[in-house]
Amino acid sequence: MSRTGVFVCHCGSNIAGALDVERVAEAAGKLPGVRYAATYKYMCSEQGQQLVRDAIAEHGLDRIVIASCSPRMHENTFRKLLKDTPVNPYMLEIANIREQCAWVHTDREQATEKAIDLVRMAVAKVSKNKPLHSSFIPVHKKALVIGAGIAGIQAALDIADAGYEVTLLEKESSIGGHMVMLDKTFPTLDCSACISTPKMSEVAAHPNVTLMTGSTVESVGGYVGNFDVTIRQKAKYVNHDLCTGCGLCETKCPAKVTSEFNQQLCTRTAIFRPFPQAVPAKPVIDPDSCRKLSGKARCGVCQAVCPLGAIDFEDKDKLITDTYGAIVVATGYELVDWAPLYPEYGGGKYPDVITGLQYERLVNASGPTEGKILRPSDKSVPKEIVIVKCVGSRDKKKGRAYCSRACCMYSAKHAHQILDKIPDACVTVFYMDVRTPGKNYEEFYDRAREDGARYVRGRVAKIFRENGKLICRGEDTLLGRSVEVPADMVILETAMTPAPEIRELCARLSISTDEYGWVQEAHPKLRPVETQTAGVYLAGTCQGPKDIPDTVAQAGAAAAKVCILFSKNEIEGSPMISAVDENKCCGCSACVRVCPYRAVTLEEIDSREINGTVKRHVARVNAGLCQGCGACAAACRTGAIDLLGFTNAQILKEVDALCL
Amino acid sequence: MRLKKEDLNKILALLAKNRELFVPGQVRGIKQFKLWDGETPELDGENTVLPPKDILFPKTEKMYAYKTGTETEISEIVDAPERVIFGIRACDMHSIECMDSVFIREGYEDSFYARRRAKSLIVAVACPGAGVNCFCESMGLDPDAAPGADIFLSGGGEFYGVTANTEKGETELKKWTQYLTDGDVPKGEAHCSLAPAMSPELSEKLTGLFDDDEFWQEVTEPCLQCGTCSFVCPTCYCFDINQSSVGDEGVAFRCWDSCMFSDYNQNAGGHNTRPTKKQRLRNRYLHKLAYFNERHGMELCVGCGRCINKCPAHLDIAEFIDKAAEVCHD
Amino acid sequence: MSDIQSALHKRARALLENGDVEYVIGWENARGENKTRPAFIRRAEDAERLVWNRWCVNSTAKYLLHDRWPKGKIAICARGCDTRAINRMLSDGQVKRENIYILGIPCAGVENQICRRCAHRNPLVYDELLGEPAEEKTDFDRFEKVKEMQAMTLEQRRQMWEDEFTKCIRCYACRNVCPACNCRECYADQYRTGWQGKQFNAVENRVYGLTRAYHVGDRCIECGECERVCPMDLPIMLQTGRMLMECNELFGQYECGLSDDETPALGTYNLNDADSFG
Amino acid sequence: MPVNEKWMPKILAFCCNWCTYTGADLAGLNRMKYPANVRVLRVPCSSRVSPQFVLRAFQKGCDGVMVCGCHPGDCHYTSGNYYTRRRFMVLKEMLEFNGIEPERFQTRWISGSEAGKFRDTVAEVSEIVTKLGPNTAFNERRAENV
Repeated sequence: MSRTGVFVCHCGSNIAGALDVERVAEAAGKLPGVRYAATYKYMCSEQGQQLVRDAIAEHGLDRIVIASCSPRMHENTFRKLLKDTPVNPYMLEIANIREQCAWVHTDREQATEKAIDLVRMAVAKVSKNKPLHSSFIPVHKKALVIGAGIAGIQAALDIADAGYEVTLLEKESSIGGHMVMLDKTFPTLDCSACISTPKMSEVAAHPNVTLMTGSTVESVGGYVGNFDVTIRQKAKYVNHDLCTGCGLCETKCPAKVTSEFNQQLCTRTAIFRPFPQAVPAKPVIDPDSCRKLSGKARCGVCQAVCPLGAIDFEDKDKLITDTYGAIVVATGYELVDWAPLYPEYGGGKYPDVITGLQYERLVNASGPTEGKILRPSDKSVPKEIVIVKCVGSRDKKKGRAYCSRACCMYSAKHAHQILDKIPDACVTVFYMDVRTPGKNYEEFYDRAREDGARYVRGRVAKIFRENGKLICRGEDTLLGRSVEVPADMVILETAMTPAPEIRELCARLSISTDEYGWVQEAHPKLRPVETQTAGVYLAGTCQGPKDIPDTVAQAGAAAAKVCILFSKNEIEGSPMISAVDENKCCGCSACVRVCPYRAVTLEEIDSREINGTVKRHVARVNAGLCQGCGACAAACRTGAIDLLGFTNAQILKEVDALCL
Repeated sequence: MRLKKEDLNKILALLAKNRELFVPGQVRGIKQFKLWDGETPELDGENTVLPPKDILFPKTEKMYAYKTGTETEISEIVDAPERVIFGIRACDMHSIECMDSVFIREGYEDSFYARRRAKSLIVAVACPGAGVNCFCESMGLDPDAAPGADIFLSGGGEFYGVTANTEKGETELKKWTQYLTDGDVPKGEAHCSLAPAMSPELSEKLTGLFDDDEFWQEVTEPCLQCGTCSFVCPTCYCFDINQSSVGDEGVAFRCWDSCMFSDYNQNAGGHNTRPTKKQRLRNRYLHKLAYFNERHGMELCVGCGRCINKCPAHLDIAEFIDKAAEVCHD
Repeated sequence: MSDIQSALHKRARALLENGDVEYVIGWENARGENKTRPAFIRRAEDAERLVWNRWCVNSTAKYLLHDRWPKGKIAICARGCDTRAINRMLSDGQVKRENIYILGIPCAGVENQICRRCAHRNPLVYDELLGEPAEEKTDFDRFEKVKEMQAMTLEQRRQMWEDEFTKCIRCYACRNVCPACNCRECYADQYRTGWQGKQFNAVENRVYGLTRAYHVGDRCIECGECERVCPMDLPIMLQTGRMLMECNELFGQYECGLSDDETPALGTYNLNDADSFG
Repeated sequence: MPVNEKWMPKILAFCCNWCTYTGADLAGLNRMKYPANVRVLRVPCSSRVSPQFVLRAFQKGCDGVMVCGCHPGDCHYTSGNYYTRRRFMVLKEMLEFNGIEPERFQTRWISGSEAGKFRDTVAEVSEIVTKLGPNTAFNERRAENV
C-alpha cells in the first residue's frame, strides 16, 4: 500500500485567502494510502521544502502530492528537492489549486470542494506512479552542414572555430552558393566576391572542416548525438590530389554547354570550373556533356593533354557513411522558373527579358561580359531598362502568396548599378511596395531614386515586342492611368523558392516543410533555427526567403545551438517517454504510424512461444527521439506501449477519483 | 394427483404470493427465466437459451461491502429472497443437482449458494421434447421425470400429474388441494432427437485418451476459445472473485468465468498452465464427461444441447462423444 | 456449387500429396443437415471431407491467427469476405503472406444475413481461383440498417442500446471471431491496468461494446461474423457500421480489407480534415 | 441527490499541457472568473487522450467531458491534434448514436494565450451540461443496474 504525503500550500493568502486549506488537508488525510497531510504558508520556500524532507524521514513516505500553484511553476523545484531524499523525483504529483482554483472562483465553499477533488485526483494518480530514471545518450562531437552557400560556410566556420569537427557538403562542384554569383551586396555595395571568397578559402583550409563538393545526403538514421549519415559523392573524373588546377584541359575541351553558374548567359566546357575563384579551384567533368563519358565520341582530349595524368574516366560515385552529433540544414534557395508562369511577359521567348541573377552575372567583372552591361540578344549597351518587381511573389494566382523579402533592396541596387555604369541610361522600376526593413536600407533606396531611378507604382500587365523595343504595358496606380514604357532590356526580380529536392532531404531528416517547401522551424519566434527533430538545425533561406545579413545571423545562431549540444558528453533524456511491454505487443505498428518523431520502430526479436522460439516483430522506442507526447499510447489498443508518467493506469485512476 | 391445465395460472398466482416466481419467457427476444408477469409461461417449444443457473448462481453476485479509510469495516451482503423456479425441465433440474453437489454436498459449503438454494422452491415440468440438439436420455435422464424437484408436473396433455418429491414440496402441495383431483396421467412420450453413445464405461476410458494428441487436435481445432459454451451451459460453475471500489468504499463480488478464456489459467508470474485451445477444450470435455464423475458420481453434462445451439464454430459435444466412443472402442 | 467443390477436392489432394502445404483450412459437414464446421485437413486422403455449399458460413481466416508461426504453408479456402479478412490481418502485420496459400472461392452468397449486403463476392486476393467469378451484387445500401437507427430519437436509441447491452453475457465470441481483433493480449483480459471491470452489468457491457467498436471501427471489413455468433443476437454491426459511415463521410470513400497495406482512418490524418470544433 | 439544492454538474476537462493548460494558468494569472464545476486533467498532448478515457469518465459519473488542445497546426508535437480531431469527430457521432447527448462531450482548440477563450468555454460548457441535467444514460452509479 502506498505511503503518500499531502502538502497543501497557503501561498501566502493567494490560496488560503480563497479556500479553506485546513479542510483540504483534513480531507486529504482520510484518502486511501495517505499517511501524512499538512499545510504550510509557502511550500516552495526553503522551510516548506524542509517540511517535506522531515515528513519523508519521519513517516517513511514513498509518494508526495503538493497542492499548490501550477506544475508549470514548481514541478521542477519539488523534483530537485526529492533528488536528495529516498523518494524518486517522479513519485510526485502537483494539484493546481491556485491558478485553476483559488484565483478563478469566488465562492469559497465551491473552491474548497474543487480543491479537495483536485487533491483526490492527484493522490489517486500518484498511487500508480513508478520510480523513473533519466536515460543518457552519448553525443558524437562532429557536425554535418548540408549546403555550402554563405549560410553553410558561416555555420561550418563557427562550429570549427569552437573546436569541433565539421563536414561541409555541397552538391555543386564549388562552394559559394548564390552569394558568390552576385556583383555587389546591399546596403554597403561591398563587392560580393571580396567578402565571400575569403570565407570560402578560410573554410576550405580550416583544419576542423572536411569539405565534400558534388555530395548529397543519401540517407540519415539514428537520432540526436548519433546520426548515421550516408553521403553520396558524385564522380569527379579528375583526381584532385594530382591536379594542380593549371586549366590546360579546360582550354582544349571541345564540348560546349550552357553554364548553369552564369545563368545560361554563356557556355562552359564539359571539364570545367564554374567560375574563376571556385573553391576547390580544380575542375570536374560533367558526364552528361562530356563526349567520351556520354558515349557520343571517343574524344579523351583532356586526358591526353593533362601533364599530370589526373583525368580518370573510370571514376565512380562514392558512398561514405559517418556518425554525426548534429546536422545543420543550409540548402539555400532557387529562383522560381518564371517562364511557364508568365506567358504575358513573353514566357522566355524574348532573350532581353532576364532575371535578377542573370543581370548580376552581366554586371559581375568575372561574368561572361566582364562587367559590361550588354543585353544578351545583340550584346549592345541597353539605354532604357525596366525592372519589374514581385515576379512570382505575393501572387496567390501564380502559386506563391509570400514576399521574397530581399528583392526590394537588390532591385534598388540594380537600378543604382545601371545608372552608375551606363551614363545616360533611363531606369524604370515597376513596384507594388518598396520594403526596406534593415539598417541603412531606406537611405540606400533614397539614394537609388536620387540617382534617377524612376519608380512607377503598379504591376506590369504585358511585355511585347514592337519595332525593336520591349514595350512594358502596366498601370500607374498613383496617377490612375495605364502606362507603356519602351525598354531595351527588362530585369524581372523573380521569387525565391526552396532548393530542389528539399522535400526528399527533409523526409530523410524526418523534419517537415510548409506547403511551399520551406523547412518548418520548431517555433517561428522562440526557436527559429531549430526543427522538431532534436539535433537537426537550420540556417539561411532554406527556412524562408531572407537577405544575407539575416542569413549570416541565423548561421551563427545554428552554430551556437550545435556548440551547446556538443558542450556535454551526453544528453540527459527526459524519463517521461514511452515504453513497450514486449509481451503484450503484437507488432501491428499502430504506434509506429502515429509517432511524429519516428521514435518507434518495429524490431524483430526471438520470442519463446508455445511451439518453441520464433521470430516476431515488436515496437521499440528510441529514448533519444521520443518527446513524450503519448500519441502512441492512445493509438495502442492493447496498452502495450504506454507513456511513463502518464500511463493508462494513472489516468484511469485519476478519472475514477474525480467522479466520487 | 392431477391438475387441470387451465388452472395453471391460478397455481402460479399461488406460487407468486410474496415470493419471486421465475418462469420461462421472452426477454427482449431471448427465451430465459424471468419474473412471472401474469401471462402463461412458454412451457413448450425449445428450452430457454439461458439456463436457470442465473437465479441460484448469478452472473455477478455481490458478496461483501467494505469501507477503508482510518479503520476498515466489512459487511456481508445477503440477497436471498424467497423464490420459486417454475417450468424447469429434467435436464436443468439435474444441472441444479450437479450444482448442489458442488456447492453444498461435496467439501466446502458455499454459504451464498446454499442460502439461495434453501430459499427456492423448484417446480419442474415434463419436457415436451422439442429440442433439436437434446440428448438428456443418453446422459441417463428421463425427460418425463425430475426426481430432484420439489414438485413435478408430469404428462402435459390435458392434465398434469402432480407429485411431490421433498417435504418442501409436500407442504407446498397442501395449498394446491383445491385444484387437485385424483387419477394419474399417462407417461409423456417425449424423446431426445440425439442419442450419442455416452456410457459410464466411456466416462472412465475418456481419461485414457488424454495423451492422444492427434485426436484432440482434430476435435478441438475449430474452437474459437470464446466463453459462449460455458455461459449458456447450466452446469458450468466456475467463477472469479474481484472487487470494484469507488474511492474508499467498495464491493467484493464473484462473477462467472470460463475455462475457455486465455486468462483463466494465467498465473501471477505470467505462466499459463493451459496456454493452447487444445488443452482448454480437452479439459472442458473431460471435466464434463469424466473428471466430475470421479468426484461426484455423475456426469457434469445434462444433455440440454445449449452449447451445440450456440457454438460459433458449430462444435458439437454429442458428436465428440460419438467420436470418443469410436476411438475408445478399438 | 458442386464443380467448385470437386475442384477443391482435386487441388487440396494435390497440395497435400506433394507437401506444398501443411494443412488445408476449409469446411466439412457437421452432424445434421444444413450445418458445416471449419475443417483442418492434414492428410491427402481426407481431402474429400472438404465441402463447399451454401451452409459454409463460418469465416476461415481467423484460424490463421491460431497458428501464427506455422512450420509449413497453410492452404485456406477463402470467399470474398475471408480474403478481406486476410487483407485485414496482413495490413495489421499479424499474418505473413508467404505463410498462406489462398484457394479463392467465388461465392454467390451463403446462408448468412450479411450476404444480402455483400459487395465483394469474388476473392480479392488468391493464389488460385476455383471457379468462374460470381456476379457482384450492387443493389443494396451498405448503411441501410445504420440509417434506420439514426431515424430514431436520442431517447429511443439510449433505451434500445441499454436493453441490448443488458442482454450481453460477455462471452467475447464477437471478439474471438473478429479478424480485426488480432491483439496478442486483449485489453479486456488485462484487469490489473483497470480498463474493464469483470462485473456483468449494463454499463460495463456498454463500455466493452463501445470500446470494441472503437478498436475495430476503422478497420472493420463488414464480414458480419460478430452478429452471426452472438448468442444473444445483439446488433453489433450497427456500432462498427456507424463508425464506417462516419469515416466514409469525413474522410472519403472508406472500405476496409481491400488491400494488404491499408492505414486505418484514425491512424492517420490529412491537413484539411473536417473539424466542427470551436 | 436532492434536486432542490442547486445541482452542480461534474465536468472533466483533458487539457494539453502546452496550450490549453497554459491558457488556463493564464486565466488564473489574470484572475478571470469561471464556474467551479470543471476539473482539469493534464496530459502532455491532446493526442494522449484515448476515447476509452472519455467513456470511462461518463461511466464513472461525469456529466460532461471536454478534450482541449492546441489549434490544429500549432501542436507542440506537430501532428498530435490532427489525430485528436479525427478521433473525437468520430466519437461525438458514436456517443449520439448510442443515446448519449452529444453536447455532453466537447472538443475545443484553445491556445496558450487564449485565457479568455478558456474562461468562456468553461462557462459555456458548464451551462450546456447544467441544462442537460445529470448523466443517467451511461452512468454506473446513477443507473439502477446490477
